[in-house]
Amino acid sequence: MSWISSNLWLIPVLPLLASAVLAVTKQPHRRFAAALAIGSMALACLLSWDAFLTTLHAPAHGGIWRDFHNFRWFQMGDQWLWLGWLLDPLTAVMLVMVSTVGLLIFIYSVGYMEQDANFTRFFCFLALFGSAMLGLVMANSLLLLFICWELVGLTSYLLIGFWYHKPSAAAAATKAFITTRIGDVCFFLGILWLYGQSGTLLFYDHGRGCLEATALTSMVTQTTISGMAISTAIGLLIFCGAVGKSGQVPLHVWLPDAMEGPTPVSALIHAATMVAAGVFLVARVFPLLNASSGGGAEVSGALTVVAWVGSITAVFAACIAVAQTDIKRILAYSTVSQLGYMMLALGVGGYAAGVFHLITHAFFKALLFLGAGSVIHGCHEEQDIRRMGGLRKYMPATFATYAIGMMALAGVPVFFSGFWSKDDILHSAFAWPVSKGPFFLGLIGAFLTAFYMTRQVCYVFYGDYRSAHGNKRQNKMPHESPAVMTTPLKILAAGAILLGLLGTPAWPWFQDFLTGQHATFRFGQLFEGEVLGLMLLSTLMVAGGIGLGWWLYGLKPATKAEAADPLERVQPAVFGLLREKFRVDEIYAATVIKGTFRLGEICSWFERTVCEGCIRVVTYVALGFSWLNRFADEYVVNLGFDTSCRNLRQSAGLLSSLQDGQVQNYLRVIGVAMAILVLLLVWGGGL
Amino acid sequence: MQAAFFIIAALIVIGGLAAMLVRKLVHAVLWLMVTLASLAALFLLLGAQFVGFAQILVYVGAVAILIVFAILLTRNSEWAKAGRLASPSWLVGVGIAGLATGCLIASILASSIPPGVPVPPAASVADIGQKLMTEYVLPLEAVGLLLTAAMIGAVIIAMPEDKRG
Amino acid sequence: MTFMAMITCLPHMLLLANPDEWLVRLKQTIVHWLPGPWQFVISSLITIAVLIAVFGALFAVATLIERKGLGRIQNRPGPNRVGPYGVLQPMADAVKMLIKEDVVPRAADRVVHFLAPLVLVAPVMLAFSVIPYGQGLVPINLDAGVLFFFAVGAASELAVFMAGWSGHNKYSLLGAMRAIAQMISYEIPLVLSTVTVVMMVGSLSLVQIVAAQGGYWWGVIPRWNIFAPWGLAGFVVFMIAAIAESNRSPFDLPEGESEIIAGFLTEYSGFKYAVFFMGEYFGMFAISGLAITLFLGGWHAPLPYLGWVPSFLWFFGKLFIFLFVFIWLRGTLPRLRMDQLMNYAWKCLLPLALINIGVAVIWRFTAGWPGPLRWLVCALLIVLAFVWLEKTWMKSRELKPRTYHYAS
Amino acid sequence: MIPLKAYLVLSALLFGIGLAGALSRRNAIMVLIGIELMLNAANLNFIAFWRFHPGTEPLAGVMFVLFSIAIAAGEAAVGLALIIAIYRHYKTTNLDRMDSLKG
Repeated sequence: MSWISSNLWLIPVLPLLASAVLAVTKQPHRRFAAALAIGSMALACLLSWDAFLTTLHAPAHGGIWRDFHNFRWFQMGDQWLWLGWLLDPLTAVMLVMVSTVGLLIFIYSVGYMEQDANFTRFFCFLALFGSAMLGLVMANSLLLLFICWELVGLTSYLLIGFWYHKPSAAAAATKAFITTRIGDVCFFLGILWLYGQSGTLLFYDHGRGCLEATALTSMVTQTTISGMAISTAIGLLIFCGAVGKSGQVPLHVWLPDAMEGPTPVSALIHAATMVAAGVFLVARVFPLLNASSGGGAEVSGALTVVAWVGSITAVFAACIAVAQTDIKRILAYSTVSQLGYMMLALGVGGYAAGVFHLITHAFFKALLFLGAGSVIHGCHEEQDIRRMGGLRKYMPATFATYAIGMMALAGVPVFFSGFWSKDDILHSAFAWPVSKGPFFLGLIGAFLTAFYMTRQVCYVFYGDYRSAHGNKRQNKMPHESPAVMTTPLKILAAGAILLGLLGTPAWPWFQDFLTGQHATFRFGQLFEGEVLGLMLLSTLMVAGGIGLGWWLYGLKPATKAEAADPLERVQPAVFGLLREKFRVDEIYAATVIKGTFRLGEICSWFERTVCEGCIRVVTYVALGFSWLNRFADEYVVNLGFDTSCRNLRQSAGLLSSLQDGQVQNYLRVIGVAMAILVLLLVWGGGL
Repeated sequence: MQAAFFIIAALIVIGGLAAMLVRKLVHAVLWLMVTLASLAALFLLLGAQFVGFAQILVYVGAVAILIVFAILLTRNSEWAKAGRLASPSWLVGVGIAGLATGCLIASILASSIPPGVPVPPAASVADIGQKLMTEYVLPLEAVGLLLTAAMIGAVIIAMPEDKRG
Repeated sequence: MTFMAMITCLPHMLLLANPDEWLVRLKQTIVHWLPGPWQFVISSLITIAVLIAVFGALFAVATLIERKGLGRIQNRPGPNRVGPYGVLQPMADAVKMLIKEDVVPRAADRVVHFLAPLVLVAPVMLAFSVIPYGQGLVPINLDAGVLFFFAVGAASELAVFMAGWSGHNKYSLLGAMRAIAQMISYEIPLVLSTVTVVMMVGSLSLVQIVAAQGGYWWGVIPRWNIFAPWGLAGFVVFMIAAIAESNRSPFDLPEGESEIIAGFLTEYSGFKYAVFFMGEYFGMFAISGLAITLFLGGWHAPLPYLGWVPSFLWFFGKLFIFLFVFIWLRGTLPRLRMDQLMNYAWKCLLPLALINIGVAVIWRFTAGWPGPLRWLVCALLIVLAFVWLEKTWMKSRELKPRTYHYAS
Repeated sequence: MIPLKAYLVLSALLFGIGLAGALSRRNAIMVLIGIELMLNAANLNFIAFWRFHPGTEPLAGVMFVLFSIAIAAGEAAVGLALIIAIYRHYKTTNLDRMDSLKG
């Protein structure tokens, strides 16, 4: 029982307080706002590291170390609703990741949002997001998690629509909110069902929690429709929430549009932390999903679904990313694809691999987004990669860090964290007993990732600056961003490289930390089983992707912004389909949205004819009554009333002479009354 | 004990009478303070230490100063030199007061209250604090609210009208 | 116990027992000889006599120190004619005051004019009766000592009013009104900063408040209230309010010689003036004594191995330091303007005192935290809240450069 | 030992004095002073009864007086503010000249 684990609540509360103060701060207090938000986040970060170190030094005797504090929130009937917080390795690494990446992005935002009029509001929202996200990862109650879950959804909505005067931003915000809501409804149903089944929403509660053996066995043994175990059904419902939040197919459509928000927001919320919340959720309720009647040997139905959804998303989004031209959209589809990877990892049982990829991805994707932000900033708010080019010369620091991020994402072997985590996932997928499908999909995804990242880097950083050719009049050359923006880039780049060393097959420290084992360094592990073979295979895919990309885009960089893409020349139809994102939005517009509108029209018709008709009848009846009423009032009541009033006024005139305005006369009356009262009491037999 | 009671009682009555009879308002306030301070002494004599101190703190420290300020702010009332001291029908007022007091005293003397226990109930400050925070917490909050309202009300009433906005 | 036994016992009682309590024991010994019914009366009289003697002497010493100290600060010798180095100056002053003519203006209200100095001095002397001067050296151990102190202190406002009003002089009245407004305004932060201590100790008894400050943290830092963040802030508020309450510089507007020719003291001379003077000094001693009791550990020694020094010496030592600070402030700080004075009390001290109470509550509820962290968090809370508040408030009333209409 | 009745008679006398003043003085401030006297007479009653017949609730009398003192202070503040406001308007504190509700 350490100090930090009993005061873990401080971590989300500090940014929450900052946000509350900022909410009532007037706009011009820029430095104050930034200092408060960053200060609170820095404190939260310190505390998070403290929590992490505490977890690190925790006594690991058998199984995962957990420390949780539950408290009662409110009473419903005779039941108390409990909330609580939890400190375990998963929480600890997530806390550290969220607060560290968050802190860096907060600092970066100072530079990026410098010119914005609503600076204070921005930091208020950011701090609120930080608070909710930190609360989410340390929740020991599915309810608290859901509250924070909705709060991050809210801040995501607010921040995507931060520039609400842009119609596209407002539309994107609404889209994000509504799309994720579809998943959240299922999530909430899952929560209710879980509460109904187990009577608690606490994850761990000395054996009584819903993720502990007692509740799980009872849920596994009962079945619902078509023989599905209740735990599987609940798990799938909860997974729906994760699908919405993490932008998995088919609810991925909101995430690329969410890039309308400011770039730090894209980096923080829509790349590193919030979208990973879905993955975190799946990791958190992993015991529930994993529960199957056959014990550990049998693969549960829920996880199979997770694996397939993840692997399809990974390839699907990567395909789309190949044909995009907006720098941030490419990264957004890449995020969707990588989140698919994480889901895939969790689905095939590679719990630790999935979380490891989550952490490394958070770092290098935040790095890429911030780098993209720096590029956009440097190119005067230009987002189309066809109008960039040659930025290597103008923005050396950004280029270097961006290249590191790109190589980490692509999975360039040995030195970059993405390689190790992706390899770990492929390894888990290979070992999955059900099917090899996800494994091959993962390999294709790896190839595509390497390809589109190479394409993007070639477009942005190689060749000549194309915007200057297109527009001579505005001949502004790109420039490097200020230090407040590049410093976080450098720190993140270091993270993107170094983090990989924590989870190599030779020294799987991270994976063992999460699963509560003691890691040992053994170089020989690299050569055991199919480890080396898989590594070689994935290296081959990556090399293929990068090589193809370089061959297509790097050797002969495009010289004009309007020039057609090399792929487009080869296969215009396929490329067009990819550029149109497989027309998912259009399909949705034609089916779901149109259907909703139809339903709305039917409801409206019903309302207008049937309901309104009833109301109108009632109105006429009421009108008739009131007319009667008025008649009676005027001719029956008023006449009599007037007469009595006149009489009353006359008598009141007489009485009013008693009210002469002399206060002391009133007092005297009171005095006499008191004397009489006392007399009555004494001689009336009162005493 | 007895001597103390009689001295204090005499001070109270003399102070009260003088407060009501003197011509100068400021002197009336000073006499009032004599009465109230003696009353505080009587409270101490009766074992109600906390009440006695509170009485001095509130009346001598606050109410007296308030009245004095009010007197000085209504300058021409300070010296009641012109005109009569009492209202024209003062005899009626005194008569009524005498009647009321007579009734009270008569009823007190005629009543059959048991003479009472000599041992005073202990009222340590800690007890009072304990009770104020537990049993009497609602009245305490109400009084706090009332005093706040009274303060704001007094400020607004006494503020010159052109400043009230 | 026979007389002889008493005599033989005496040295033992005085010296060998706890040296701290030999004064108490001496009094007990003296009183013990008396017949029963008189014991209480004589015991009280002895206490009163000692109090008057000690504080009277202290008054004389304080005037001398003040005059010498001010002289030192202003680079002049100060009194140096009466006695060696002028040490007999207080005697000379006393004689001068006593034989001066006692002037009473014709229009004055003679009775009130006469009563005012007495009403000022008597309550202050009452206030002396609840302060613990040393271990066991408290004249009356009242349950509600703090309340008693403030209750009797309240009477001084009435005295000031009486003095100002009775002279029938507009400067007197103006000075009195100023003084009363000032005293009322500063009494609020004074009491609020005391409330934090009362809250934390959980008692209104000054003896218990001192007892609660015994002991040492890590064996070195005494457990005085001033070493807690709320105590430090409370002490600052208390001291500022106390200086204002005793009408000392830089809050000495009510007696401003240059503006309202000494305010409510204008119409006083001779012995009455001396009594007023004494009353103000006594007030200063009393409020310093309260500050020492509340925040500076009363008679506790500052370091553990200094415990053998009789406790009342510590108390008076601290009192002398306070005296010095009072004189030092008078010698260095200029007088405030009336509006500044009021703003300072209501917009600066009062919020600080309120914030301080809030932080004291936080301190109370974070008892389980590691000490330095708890200290830092609470101190930061006070400072940040206060700085933020003042910055927001004071922004609109920044002083503009002064313009002179008739001088270039 | 002083009997309870002595305190009650003293309180009644004080009450009577206050009442007489409140009923017959012309000055509004004097009326207020009279009312203060009456209030204090009531307080004395509370304390006397508390001392002699504590009853089941040992501190009720003291509490009553504490609250009564607090309320009396509030009453004095509001009353005096009213008097000052009226004075500003009528230029008098004589009660017999304040006899209309309209300003």
